[in-house]
Amino acid sequence: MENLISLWASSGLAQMQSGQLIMMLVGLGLLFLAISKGFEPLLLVPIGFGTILANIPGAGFDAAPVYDALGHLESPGGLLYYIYHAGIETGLFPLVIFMGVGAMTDFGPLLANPKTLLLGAAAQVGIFTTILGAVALSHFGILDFSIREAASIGIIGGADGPTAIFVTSKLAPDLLGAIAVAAYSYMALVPIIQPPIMRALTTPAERQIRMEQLRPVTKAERIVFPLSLLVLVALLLPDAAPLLGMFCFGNLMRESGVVNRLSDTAQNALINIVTIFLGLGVGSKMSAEKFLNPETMGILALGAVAFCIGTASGVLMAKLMNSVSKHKVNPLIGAAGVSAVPMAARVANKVGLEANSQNFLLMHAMGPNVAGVIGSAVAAGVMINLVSGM
Amino acid sequence: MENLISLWASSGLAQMQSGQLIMMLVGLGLLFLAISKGFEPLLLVPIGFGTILANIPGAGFDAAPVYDALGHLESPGGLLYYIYHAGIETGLFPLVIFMGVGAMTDFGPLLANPKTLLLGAAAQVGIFTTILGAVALSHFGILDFSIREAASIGIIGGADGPTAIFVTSKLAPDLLGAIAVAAYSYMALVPIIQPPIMRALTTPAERQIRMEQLRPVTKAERIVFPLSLLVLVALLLPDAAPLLGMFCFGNLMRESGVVNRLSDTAQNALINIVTIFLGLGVGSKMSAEKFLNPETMGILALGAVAFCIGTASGVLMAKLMNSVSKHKVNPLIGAAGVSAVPMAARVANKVGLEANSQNFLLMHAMGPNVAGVIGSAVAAGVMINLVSGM
Amino acid sequence: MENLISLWASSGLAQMQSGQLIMMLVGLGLLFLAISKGFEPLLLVPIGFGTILANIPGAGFDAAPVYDALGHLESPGGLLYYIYHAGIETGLFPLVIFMGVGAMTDFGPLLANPKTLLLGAAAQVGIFTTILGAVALSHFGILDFSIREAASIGIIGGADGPTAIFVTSKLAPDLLGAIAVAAYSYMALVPIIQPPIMRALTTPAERQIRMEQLRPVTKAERIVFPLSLLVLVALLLPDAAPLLGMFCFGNLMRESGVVNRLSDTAQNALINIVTIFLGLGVGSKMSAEKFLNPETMGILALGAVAFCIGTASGVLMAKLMNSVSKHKVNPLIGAAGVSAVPMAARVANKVGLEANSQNFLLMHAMGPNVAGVIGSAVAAGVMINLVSGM
Amino acid sequence: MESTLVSQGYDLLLYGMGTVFAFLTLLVGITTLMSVVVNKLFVDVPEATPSAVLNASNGTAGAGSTVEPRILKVIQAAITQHRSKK
Amino acid sequence: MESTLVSQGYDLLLYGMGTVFAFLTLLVGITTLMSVVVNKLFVDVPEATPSAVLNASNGTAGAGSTVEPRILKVIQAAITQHRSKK
Amino acid sequence: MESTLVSQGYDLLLYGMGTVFAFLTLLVGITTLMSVVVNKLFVDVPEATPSAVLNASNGTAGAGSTVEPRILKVIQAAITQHRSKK
Ligand code: NA
Ligand code: NA
Ligand code: NA
Repeated sequence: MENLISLWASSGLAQMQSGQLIMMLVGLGLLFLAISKGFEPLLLVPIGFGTILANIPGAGFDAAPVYDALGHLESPGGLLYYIYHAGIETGLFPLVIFMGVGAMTDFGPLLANPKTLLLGAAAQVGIFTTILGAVALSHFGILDFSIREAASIGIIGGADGPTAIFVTSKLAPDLLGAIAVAAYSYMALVPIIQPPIMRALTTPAERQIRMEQLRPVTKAERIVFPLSLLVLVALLLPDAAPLLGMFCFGNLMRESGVVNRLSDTAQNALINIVTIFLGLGVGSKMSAEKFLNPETMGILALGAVAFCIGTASGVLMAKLMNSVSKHKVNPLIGAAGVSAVPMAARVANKVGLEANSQNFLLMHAMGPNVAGVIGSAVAAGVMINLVSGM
Repeated sequence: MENLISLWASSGLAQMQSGQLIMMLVGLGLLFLAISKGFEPLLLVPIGFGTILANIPGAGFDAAPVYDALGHLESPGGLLYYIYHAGIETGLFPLVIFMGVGAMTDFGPLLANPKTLLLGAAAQVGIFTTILGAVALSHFGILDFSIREAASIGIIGGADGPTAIFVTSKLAPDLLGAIAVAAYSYMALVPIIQPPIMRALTTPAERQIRMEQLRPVTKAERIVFPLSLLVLVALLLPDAAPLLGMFCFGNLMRESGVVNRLSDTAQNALINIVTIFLGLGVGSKMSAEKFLNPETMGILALGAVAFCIGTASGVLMAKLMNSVSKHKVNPLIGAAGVSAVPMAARVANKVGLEANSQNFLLMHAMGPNVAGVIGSAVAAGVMINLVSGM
Repeated sequence: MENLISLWASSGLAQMQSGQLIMMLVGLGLLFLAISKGFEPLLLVPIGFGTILANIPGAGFDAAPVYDALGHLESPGGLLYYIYHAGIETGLFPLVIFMGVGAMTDFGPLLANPKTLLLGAAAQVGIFTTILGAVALSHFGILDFSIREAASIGIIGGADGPTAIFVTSKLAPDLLGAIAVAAYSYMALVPIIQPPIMRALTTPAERQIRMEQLRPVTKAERIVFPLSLLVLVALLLPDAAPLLGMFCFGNLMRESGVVNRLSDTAQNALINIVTIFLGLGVGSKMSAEKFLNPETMGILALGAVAFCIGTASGVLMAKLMNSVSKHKVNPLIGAAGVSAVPMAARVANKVGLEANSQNFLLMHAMGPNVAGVIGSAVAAGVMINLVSGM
Repeated sequence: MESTLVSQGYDLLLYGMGTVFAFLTLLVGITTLMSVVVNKLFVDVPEATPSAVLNASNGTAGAGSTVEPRILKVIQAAITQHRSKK
Repeated sequence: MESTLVSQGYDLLLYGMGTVFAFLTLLVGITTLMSVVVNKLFVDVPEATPSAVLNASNGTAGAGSTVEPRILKVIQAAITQHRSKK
Repeated sequence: MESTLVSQGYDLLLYGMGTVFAFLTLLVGITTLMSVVVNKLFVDVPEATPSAVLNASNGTAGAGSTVEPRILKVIQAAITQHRSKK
């Protein structure tokens, strides 16, 4: 009978708190978005599942290990505890993912037209104006964000998952769940968020601008570029070196052509393994007390604003460039500067085709698209440096 | 000369104890069974090799690292030490393997005929009667098992390697070597152990029962099933959530169809890496003092009993179901309820074909076969909960 | 304004020390050798890149984590810190690589002609005479090496990267960068270093010696060989057991034919992942104070000497064997005894073809080539044992 | 305490087996219900079960199944090209 | 300290956006210069950009690109052999 | 203690090289013996050595060797089918 009571007392139903139940529904909701709506499933499936696991009362996925006085293990920790502390708190998982992303990235279009880097810079305006928004909400007492939290919210506008997770795990780990969910959800919503803004800020004539075909890029340029970027980062912005260093490392493995074994593994087995665990680990931060509060609503709202401003400033920057240069760019590709690789570039292509069914912008949009990755990694470095000193 | 003495003194021959020598022969024996007889080689090759490595006198595979007073590493630990403490003591390796097994599992036949879940439940009788046997041996002073040890021995009857390792590493880590070896050996012996029991408990007419063709199962059912199972576990049996949660996660990655990259990695690179290390780590527990004792003989004997009882109760449950339902099942598929996927299902098919060469039972036996995995994970959860409170 | 100062103060340019700048150039030089000259790129690309990363001032790749008094993480460590301490200091990475190398090694040619093992033994003379050289430099006050450092320098002559890293991480971790760079560079220079020595020590008639075709080797021999080697190591030389044990384990997985999944993963995903991290981790030891000193010059010079002596003693041993045996071996294959698999075997083949365009030595040279791997692992075990007791 | 040990064993048998049966019986019901509900909500093309299961029972299927369609396409192209050259 | 918070926000906007623009503008210059210098130093066959980019935009390209050349070679051999048998 | 250092070096040379030679000479004997015994016990089809070695000398052989037999089989089937259609 005691055993029956023990079994019942340890059952989920007996221990379930309403917050946990709601968070499990949130997890199911994320899985629905990922599987049924195709929202960035590679991350949202593990995050959603991790959310459910972390909120099962009594399952101990998030439990810390217990040691006795002599340092022997009395009871082991939970899976999500180990994943979070080994891979996310240390920053290792986002860095390994960045290496893999570097190994998948083709800088060819960027090298053929380097001035599109400026579009990737402009789109980061979204990050910083969003910080101002978060600070303002705090100033007027509507919500309560510290400057570290505001900076982490802003990075959602970088439209780059690993960067957002890296920054947030350093500046505001309690917000990790909300910020990761916002970042990946809005990246998935790029085809819905961006087109109206792009159309509103451009004339049909601008949308029909044809760009000259990209020049071919040599192998030597492709090899020297990640090294040049690395040296520039090392000299000027060491705070961005972890992210951009690993990114350049991955890209050098790809382009050097002499370590294809390693490049293939970085792009496949390794990034897949880390993605599974990163997603589960983020899920472990999706607890009711950290997610079910007005601040999360604020984060979601501010994240949407960040994407909109980033898109707009990319487009406007392209128009500004056209006003001073004789080599015209189609302003639609400015929207790809938010990154969200390769979704935003595809959106630019699609909106371009609507205006003129012969105007293929995909290759041209890949330049600002990858520039946006560099831009947000630079922004991340600056913010970590400045905020840590504030 | 001193050096010559030092070299001789550090040689294996000078330090070898008889127990270590015997354990190295045990390791060679496991390798022989794995390579020459095909006994579950994926696990028994690493376990056998790990057994030899762990018993090389003076090689330090099992040595703990030594730190000085300031916390600096003075001498690093051995490979098997790190593997055991990082992956097995924490439970991480069995959970990652369960994720991979989930990604390899097809619940289609189970979904087409859900009542075969009951066969997977019945076969777990083997687990619990074996516990009773171990307790009885202890009661009569023949061997000496605590209740934690008895529960770990019982789980051999679950016919599921990672589950057995997970439970034993929590309840009775000293028995890990013997129990893992017994579990995998008997899984390999299923084609020898099961058929006589199956024939003894069924009539030729029963063995010839033809089952209706399985209905096709939709993709939506396949996706919703792991989530339903997860929710049920979360509500009722959180102690089974680590194992079943990771199992359902792997299966959802498989069936969702949107994260094939991750599912492929979980089924291949990741599970293979972890399998190598899990096997070596289990081998590190195969020391003479823990393996060469009468208890090991008892464990091997009780494990065989567990398999036999499990097989018998699966078959008898099928006959019971036939006596109350008009949809007859072939009682041979009840034997597949012990799990040992997919070996036990193939055995059911083979014995079925002996009775009637046109009666293909493989698909029908896959239902109880995967149900047995769920059944033993549930049993594992209950036991960990109850035994921890005893 | 303060922020501007903070940004400038934290920039690489403001913090850069001349040593770091030079080390970054060293890193770029290694990348140039690896990518443009094809010097062992699988290791030198990660080592070169790791060198640059470790020397970026202010980037913290090498920073230790900081914990507060309660043991909570205040600031996480850098990527290279974690890699070095988890994988290199513990010896885990070289061991996992050795397992993968074992899974890629074909002992067939060695089994067909076991006496070529003696060539692999002779070539290790290079290791031990180099130790004497290092000790002599120290004795005459030219450079300053302890016996532990001298032993680590000698192992460069083993022409086997993971063995060199394993020994050095145990005996002289501060020299790890210089020794790893020397080992891999000279392995890449084998086609330049070896041929003149080979030609100088042989007559044209000797270089034209035709060897009898190798007998076919059975599967059973291939399976039993790694086990025999393991048992011999266990009985006689447990200090060599970590390296040779993992090597034999990999080879057994390959040859047993029953665990192809595991063997494939050990040869591909797993060894690639570990190679990336091993290289980066070695790079973390490439700091100015440890690399930019006269000792490094000494290490590079002694390493070259070690390769030369190893090559010569392999060739001379072959000539000695010819003087006592009626089965003649072509003395060129003695040079392959240094290991540097498979480069040295190809060099032997090439020099042989120069002497006689019909004399294919590749298969014959593979025997001493893999024997050299065993030889240097044995030498590593002896040295670790003897030096630790000195 | 041997009697306690035996009674602990009986307790495990009783509550353990009870839970296993209760849980899996409940799962039979939930699964049946789930299938009905899901198949009403989503009208969906059923997959061919047998080949999928054969796949699952074969440990190395993962790699194979990703490679083969690509290979088949390449071969198709090669044959078409070959035929057109004649 | 709310005013401080707001001023911190402005500082981030100012210095952050300034650094991002300064860095990427500099990178435009460096990249352009690099391309000129590198292409003078190495005379090199340019690669076809479009297919490479398509590859990059496709997550699973990695595996594919390593397998295909080998497959094509095998097929080529098979066809040659087949033709020679006729 | 420099003299000690030199003598340590000599000791390493002597005992080290001695052990290496002793161990590998013993291994020559053991291997030869093993081959004789094993080949008496198991009568076994020998494998073609050369191709296996070529494989080993090529770093990326692992993947290749698992893919090629499957590819060859598919191609064989494709060619047979193609031929039968004519
Ligand atoms: Na961005
Ligand atoms: Na079971
Ligand atoms: Na060697």
